[in-house]
Amino acid sequence: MPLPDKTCDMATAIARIPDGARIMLGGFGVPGTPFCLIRELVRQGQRGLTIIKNDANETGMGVDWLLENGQVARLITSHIGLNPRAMQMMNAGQISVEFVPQGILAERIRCAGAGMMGFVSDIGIGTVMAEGKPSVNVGDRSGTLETALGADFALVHAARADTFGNLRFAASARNFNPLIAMAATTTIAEAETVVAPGGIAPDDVHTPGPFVDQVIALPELPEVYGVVER
Amino acid sequence: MPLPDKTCDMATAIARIPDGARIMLGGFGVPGTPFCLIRELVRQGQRGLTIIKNDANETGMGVDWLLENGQVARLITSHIGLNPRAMQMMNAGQISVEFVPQGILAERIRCAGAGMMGFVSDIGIGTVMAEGKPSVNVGDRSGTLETALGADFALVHAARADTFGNLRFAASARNFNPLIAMAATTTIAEAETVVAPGGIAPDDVHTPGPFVDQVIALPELPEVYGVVER
Amino acid sequence: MSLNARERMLRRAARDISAGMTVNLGIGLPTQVLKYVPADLAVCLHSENGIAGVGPVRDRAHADRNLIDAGGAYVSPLPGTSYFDSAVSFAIVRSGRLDLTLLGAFEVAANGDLANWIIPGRLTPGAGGAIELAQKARKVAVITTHTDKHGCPKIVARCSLPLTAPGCVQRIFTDMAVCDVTPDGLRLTELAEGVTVAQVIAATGAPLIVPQTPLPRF
Amino acid sequence: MSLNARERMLRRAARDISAGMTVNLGIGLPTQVLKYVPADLAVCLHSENGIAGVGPVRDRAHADRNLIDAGGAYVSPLPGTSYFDSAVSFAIVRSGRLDLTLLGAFEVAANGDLANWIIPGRLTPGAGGAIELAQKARKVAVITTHTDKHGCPKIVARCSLPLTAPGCVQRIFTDMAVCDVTPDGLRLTELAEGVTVAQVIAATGAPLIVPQTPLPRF
Repeated sequence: MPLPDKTCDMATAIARIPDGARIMLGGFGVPGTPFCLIRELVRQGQRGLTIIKNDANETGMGVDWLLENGQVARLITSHIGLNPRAMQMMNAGQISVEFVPQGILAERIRCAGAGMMGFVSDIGIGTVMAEGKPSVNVGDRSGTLETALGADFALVHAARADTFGNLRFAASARNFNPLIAMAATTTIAEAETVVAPGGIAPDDVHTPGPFVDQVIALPELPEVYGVVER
Repeated sequence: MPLPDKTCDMATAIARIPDGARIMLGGFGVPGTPFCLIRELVRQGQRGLTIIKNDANETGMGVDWLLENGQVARLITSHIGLNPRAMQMMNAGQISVEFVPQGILAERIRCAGAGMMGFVSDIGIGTVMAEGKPSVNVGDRSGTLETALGADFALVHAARADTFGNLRFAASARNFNPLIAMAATTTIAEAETVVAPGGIAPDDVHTPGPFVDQVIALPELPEVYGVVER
Repeated sequence: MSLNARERMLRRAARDISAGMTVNLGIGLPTQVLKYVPADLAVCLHSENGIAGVGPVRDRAHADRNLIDAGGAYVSPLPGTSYFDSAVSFAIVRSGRLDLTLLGAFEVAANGDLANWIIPGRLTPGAGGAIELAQKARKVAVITTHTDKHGCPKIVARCSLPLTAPGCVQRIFTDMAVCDVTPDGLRLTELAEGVTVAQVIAATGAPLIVPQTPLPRF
Repeated sequence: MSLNARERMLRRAARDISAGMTVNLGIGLPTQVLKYVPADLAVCLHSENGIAGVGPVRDRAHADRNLIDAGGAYVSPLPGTSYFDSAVSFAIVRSGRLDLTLLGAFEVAANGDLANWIIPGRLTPGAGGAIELAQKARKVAVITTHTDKHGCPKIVARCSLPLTAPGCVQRIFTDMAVCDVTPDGLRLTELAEGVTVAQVIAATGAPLIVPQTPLPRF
């Protein structure tokens, strides 16, 4: 029994994204950011997007391309401090930004990916981060309700994929990628290397194939994936 | 900067467990069950234990040894159908049993391991499984509150460990092991092979060392770890 | 149930497994369906103990002691198989990544209610993963003999046993018929060779909607 | 702050890192503490983007493009390093597996309140992982200059900025002193070489409990 082949070309996969879509992007800084998929999204020009990503990258990279091109309506993120354009657009009211503590962002995404509705935590109690969130009693303790955060599409960057969609990530490029792969209706993975099934040993898979819908083999990596010269 | 060495002998590690402890055990059927650690727990004879495990193993194996020896007060599990003694002791009131749907058991354990208080899901609504659980509204939907399930000790079976406590599991022996490793105050891992740090590549670690407190190298594996002849 | 009727039921159920699906097969009859799935069909079998891409069952002599499916059978990997922990495994189920689950039943009701995990006072083994499979697979089908060994209907108007999940079943495969749960009630959709509509009605414990047009045979 | 005072502060903070710990060091001064941790001390450095066992920083020429710490520095693996996703990374933090975090501060209050992530109207970058580190590490220590560049105290009676976490800080290392948050208030515990108690009191924006016994010097 062969496993399904999910390889796809990039333009076709990204063309399924409509205006107004909620899109999750992998990456913490440069590592793990799906720059090629983002570049294709810029080329196609879908607008009014909600972008869910740990950070807003830096000037001239990834999320910044989408911001510059006016495609982003809303950003759900933990930190935008390295992207002056994101800070300016937020302050000017050109995009709305929802800040979520990093680990809570990760869990809210995973929560959707695990098919749950929300979770209760004590993170942020006594700070502005918990303001306005419903309170839930668990035993004799009180926590705040954090809601599951899903998306229409997840754009993932993998070091290695097989054609069924099993993924491996490299070093700190793993970050949010396995979580967003679980949490979207459609998960599109770009991979530096795509191998036949069997090319990743069963114990070595980071993201199992059932979570992945399309697999796209990257040609030679553009420079933006390289070491940042600051 | 070397990483801490957590190797320990089995008797010392298990001797830290007091009467009345809450203990999580890895394993789904035979694969991943820490039989040697359980056997040492039987030898030392701690009593009044709460055991949290996917299943109750079969006659003459693992949890059954603890039941036979009268060490178990309470069992939190998803299925005990292959252990007649567990069913008898439950029906005779000799142990109390809390049944939890398998995936909810996994998530309640992970929830504790992730330092959260509980989560909201719709699993079991309209069945006896949801009876008595508090209801929580998330947006315009209503779910049931599932509470985090932690433990004092987790006994884990790994295929391979390094001395810092990084763990690898083999095939379907992974099951609950990575989850319970996160969820206990003290995590004790038995491993078929223990290697020096560096013996497991950083991308290949299933359970990161910070979750593991003691690492115990197993001598030759007893027959109970083998293929079951039914 | 003749061997022939059983085989036809299994073969019919197998036809609902199509290319690209991720599928979970319950213990017993559901697993038997595999024999009738074409060997070249691209399908991913999920096992709730943490496998995607479950391969053929192995005999004891060739078994890997670390590789069982959720029913305890020693299975094998395929090219592309992956292993994962139990939380990830049920994340696949609950997040809707399971296209189909085929389950056994003690009772299945005309409204799609399923009871397949507990017979109070007689069998209380715990639900394992049944509740989440039944509630969260995109499509839930039951495969069962039409009546139990005493000849009593397994398809009923209302379940008398505690439910696994309410209203979850969309299709029922039996040795006599295929029935679909619809908003209007249980509809007889296909008939096994040599079985009459009257026989199905007599063996069913719930009202059946019977189309006026000739029914396909399997 | 003289280079000498800065070095003594860093060296003193390093002494609170002991064998067997899992530690997270914030960006800036906290990371500098590493230079003063003995090379043979068995410690696991955690980085919230998904690393346990962070190794030395690499220059650009030898950097691995896929391996940065949470501050964006190119780092290296050690024997025993592991990589994991962001949910696992914060599970380590929230479940109490982090023995110590050393953080920077805009303001730290006598009751342990910490403000280090937002200056409304001026700096609103988002909190990143700061809130969970501050709230959930078993021990939270701040390392900061005793006063800001304008000479104003960074240790205050009450924080004026939005909090990162209330009551989280247990110890404060500065170029002038070590102070501990106690149920009775902020206690002066150690003095830097050449600094007087009166100077510390003058540079501190909150009441200090000063023991009658001679204070250790660092």
